[in-house]
Amino acid sequence: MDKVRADIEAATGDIRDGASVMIGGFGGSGAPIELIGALIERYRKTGSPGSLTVINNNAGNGAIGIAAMIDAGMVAKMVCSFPRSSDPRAFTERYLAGRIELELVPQGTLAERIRAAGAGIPAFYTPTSYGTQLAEGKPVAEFEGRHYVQERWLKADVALIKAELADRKGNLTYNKAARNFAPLMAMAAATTIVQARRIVEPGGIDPEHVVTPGIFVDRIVEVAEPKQEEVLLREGAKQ
Amino acid sequence: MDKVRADIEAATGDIRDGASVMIGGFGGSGAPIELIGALIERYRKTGSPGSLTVINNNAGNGAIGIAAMIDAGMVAKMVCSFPRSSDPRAFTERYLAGRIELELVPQGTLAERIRAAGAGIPAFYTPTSYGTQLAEGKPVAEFEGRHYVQERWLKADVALIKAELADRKGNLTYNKAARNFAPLMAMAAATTIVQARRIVEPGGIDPEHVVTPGIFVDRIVEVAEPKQEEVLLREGAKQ
Amino acid sequence: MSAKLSNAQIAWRAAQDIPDGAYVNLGIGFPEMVAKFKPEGREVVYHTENGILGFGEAPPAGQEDWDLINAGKKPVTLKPGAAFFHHADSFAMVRGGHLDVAILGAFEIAENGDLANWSTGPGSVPAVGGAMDLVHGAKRVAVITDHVTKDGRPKLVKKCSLPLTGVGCVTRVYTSLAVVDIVDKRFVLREKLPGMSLEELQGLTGAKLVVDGGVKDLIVPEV
Amino acid sequence: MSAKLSNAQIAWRAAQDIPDGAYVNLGIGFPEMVAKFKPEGREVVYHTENGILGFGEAPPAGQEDWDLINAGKKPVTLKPGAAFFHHADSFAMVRGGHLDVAILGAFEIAENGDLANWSTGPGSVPAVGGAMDLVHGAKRVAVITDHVTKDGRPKLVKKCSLPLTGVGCVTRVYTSLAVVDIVDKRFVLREKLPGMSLEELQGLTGAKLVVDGGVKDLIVPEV
Repeated sequence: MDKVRADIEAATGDIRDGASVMIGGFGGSGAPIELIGALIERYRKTGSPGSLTVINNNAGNGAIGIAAMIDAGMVAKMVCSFPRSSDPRAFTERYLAGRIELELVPQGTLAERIRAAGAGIPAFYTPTSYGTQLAEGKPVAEFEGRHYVQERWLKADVALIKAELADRKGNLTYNKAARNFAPLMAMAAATTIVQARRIVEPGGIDPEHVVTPGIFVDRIVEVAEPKQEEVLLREGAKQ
Repeated sequence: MDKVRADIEAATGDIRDGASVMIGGFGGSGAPIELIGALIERYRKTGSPGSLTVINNNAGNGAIGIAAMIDAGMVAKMVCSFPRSSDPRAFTERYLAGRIELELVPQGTLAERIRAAGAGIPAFYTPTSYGTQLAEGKPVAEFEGRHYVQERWLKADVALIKAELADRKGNLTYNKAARNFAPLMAMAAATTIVQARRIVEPGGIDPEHVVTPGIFVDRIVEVAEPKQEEVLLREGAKQ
Repeated sequence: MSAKLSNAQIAWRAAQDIPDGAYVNLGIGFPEMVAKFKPEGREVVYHTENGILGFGEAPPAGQEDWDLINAGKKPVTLKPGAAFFHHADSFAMVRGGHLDVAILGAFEIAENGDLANWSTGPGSVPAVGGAMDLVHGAKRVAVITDHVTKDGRPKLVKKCSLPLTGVGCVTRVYTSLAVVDIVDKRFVLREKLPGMSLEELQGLTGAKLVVDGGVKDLIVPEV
Repeated sequence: MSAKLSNAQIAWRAAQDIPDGAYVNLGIGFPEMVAKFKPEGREVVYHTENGILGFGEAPPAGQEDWDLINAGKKPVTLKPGAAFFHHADSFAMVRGGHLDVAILGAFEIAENGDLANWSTGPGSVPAVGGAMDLVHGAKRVAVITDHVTKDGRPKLVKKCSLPLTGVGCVTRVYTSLAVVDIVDKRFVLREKLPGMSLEELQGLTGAKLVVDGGVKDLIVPEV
C-alpha cells in the first residue's frame, strides 16, 4: 500500500469533464496551487477537464488558483459560501454575465454537508438559514419549539488538498489554519488527491498527531516547496 | 481564565440528583475512575447524586467504575451500546430485576448523537438500525432510494472525561485509544469536567496537537497517577 | 443632527460588555476592531471560522504567515493556549452554542431581532460566509453599526427590507448614537448620546424605541 | 454428516478473499481470528471501532497497554502508520463507506441478505455495539459462521426469526461447510466441502441453494 504517485500529472490525469471537485483552502490558506495548476495546464492543452463543479469556501482571487480555473473557462459551477475576495474579477465577471452558476451555502452548512457526505449521513437539520432566502425550497422541521432546515450531504468525485506531512499510507497533518476544509473534503470525495510538502515513511507521523487518517486518502504527490496563493497574489502572479 | 480546580470534590460537588452524566471511556480505556470515585463516595455519604442517567459505551465491568455506581444504586438509567463485559453482574442483575432502565443505541449512532448535540444538529439520518427493533417508533426517510432512520441529538448535564494533558485553558490531549468518546462528550455536555494526568501552562500543548479545544472544557483536576479500570479489574478491586 | 460616535468608539463601547473569560467571534471588517478595545485585565479567547481559537493581533509587517489568518483573510498571531481545528469542528463551536458572544455588522436590524447583513439584493454577487451560522449559534448576538445609512435612512427598522441573515437573532445593537436591546420583539433603549433628545433619536429610528427602566448616557472616550 | 471446517479453517477461508491494501473491520470474538490467516505479502489495515486504524497483534503477556485495545477490549499493538481518532470519526469511516470489508459473526442469515447477530430475544441483556453500523457501512459485508446451530438447525434461512441487525446487508457467507453468496435475494452456492453432496448441504440449509455457474471444492488446509 503505497499511495505516493510519481508526479502531479499521474495523480490528477484521470479527472474528467463534468467532475465535481472539492478544493481545500480558505482564501489562500491551504489552496493546493500546484494540483490546480496541473488541471489548468491540461485544460489549456487538451480542452479537458472542463465543465467542472468546484466546491471551495471562496470563488478565487486575482488570477491564480480557482480564479485562474474560472478565467480559463473550465468551471461551470461554484459551490461556496463567500465568492468575494480582494480581487474577485474572474468570478464576478462571469457570474454577472450569467456564464457561471453559483450555489451559495452558509459556511458552517457547507462544512457540515461535506462532513455528512464523508460520514454517511444523507441529511441533517440546522438552525442556520432558517427563514432566509437560502432555505427556500428546503424541508423545515421543528424540534423542541425551534425551527430547523434540512440540509443534504455534499459529495464530490475528487478532492484536491494540500497537506504538510503525509506518510505513504495517506496519514496527513496540515500547517496551522491551512487545515480548514481539507480533512472534511478528504472524507467526502470518491478520490482524494493530496499534495504534501513532505512525504515520510509510515511511522513518521505520531499516531496521536494524525489529523486525516490514511483511509480517507487515495493519492499523494510531494510538492516540497509549494506556492502560497496569498504570496503569489501579492506578487501579482498569474497562473 | 483558569479552569483548574483544587480537587475532585470542588470539580464535581454540584452534580445533582437526576443529572444526565456522560462518562468517557470504552471498556476500561479512558474511564475516569477518580471522578467516578468521588461521585460514589459522595453518594454513599449523602445519598446524592442519585437517580442518574449515565451515558457510556458500556454498562460497567466487575465492581469498579460504572459498575460500582450501579452497585451503589445511584444509576436509574444507562444509555449505551454494549452492556456486556467480562463481568457484567452489576448491570445484569438490576436490569433483569427491572431496577435499571436501558436505552440501547448502536455504537456509531451513539457517537453521532453525542457529536450532533455538541454541534447544534438536533437530528440527522443514518442507515444504521433501519428495519430493526432499534428503529421502532423513529421517523424513516428515503434519500436516493435508500432508507434511513432519523436520530436525535443526545445532550447531557455533565461529562466526566479522562485526558492525558490539559492546559489551564482546557485544551486536551488523550492517551492512545483512551480518546474514544471523550472529545464528543466534551462538546455535548453543559459542564465538562476533566481529570488530566498532567496540567501544563497555556502553550504547553502544540496548537496543532490539541484534540479537544478548551472551549469545550469547564473544569480540570490533575490526577497524576490515574487508576486504569482494566488493571483494577484484574486485581479484583472494588470501588 | 448631533455628533455621533466614530466606528472606533462604537467598537470601544461594544468591547466593554465582553465579560472576562468569554469566547468571542468578531465578524469580518468593522467588528474586528472590537478586539482593539478589550478592557485591561479581561481575558478573551477569539474564535475564527477558519479554525483557530486563541489568536492574537496582526504580526509586524513582513512577518505574516499566510497560513495563519482570520476569517477576513488577514494575518494574525497565536496566543499561548491556542488550538487549530477543521471547519466542521469550528462550526460545531458556533452552531453548538459554545461561543459566548458574536459581534457582527448590519445593513438592517428589525425590532423583532431579525438581521440583514449579507446581501443587498439582486445585481451584486451574494456572499454569506459564516454569518448565518453565527447568528443562530452564539449565546449573545450583538450588532455594531452606524445608526443610519449613508443617505440618512434608519438601519433600525420595523421589518427588514433586505434578505435576512437570521430571524429573531439579535439581542443588542451598538450604534453611533445609542445602545439598544431587543426584548420581546421591541427595541428597548438603554443608552443614548447625552447631547441628543429621545425625540431626535426616535426620528432617526425606523421603529418605536421603548424606554423600560432608565436610559443612561452613552459616554465613550476619544479612541 | 460429513466432517466440517473448524472455526480456524472458516477464518482462514475468509482471509483469502481480503484483497491487498484493504481496510478491514473484524467483529469481536470469532471474526478477530481472520487476522491470523492473512495471506503472506498482502497488506491489510485493520480498523477498530474504538478509534484505531493500523493496529497489529496482541502484545506479549505482561506488556499490555490497556489504553491500546480493540473493540473486543483485547490489548493490541500498533503498526507503523497507525492513527488514533475519536468515535465519531471512527464511525464516519464505517457509515461513510470507507471500509472495504467487514467480517461479522451471525446467529441467522436470510437469503435476502438480512442478518441477525445481536439479540437472542427477550430474557437476556441486549448488546448491539457497532454491528448495526458496520452492516450498512462497509463496501462488502461478509459473515463467518458454523453452517448450523449447536442443536443442528440451519443458520442460513428463508427469513430470520431473531431480531435483525440489518436488512439486506450480507453479500457473502463463509460457513463450516460452504461459501455462499447472496445475489438478488437468493443464496448462490460458490464452494462446498468436497465430501458433501449438494443434497446433503441443502438438507442443512433453511432456504434454496441456487447453483449459478460452477460450484468449487472448498479446500482448506489444517490450521
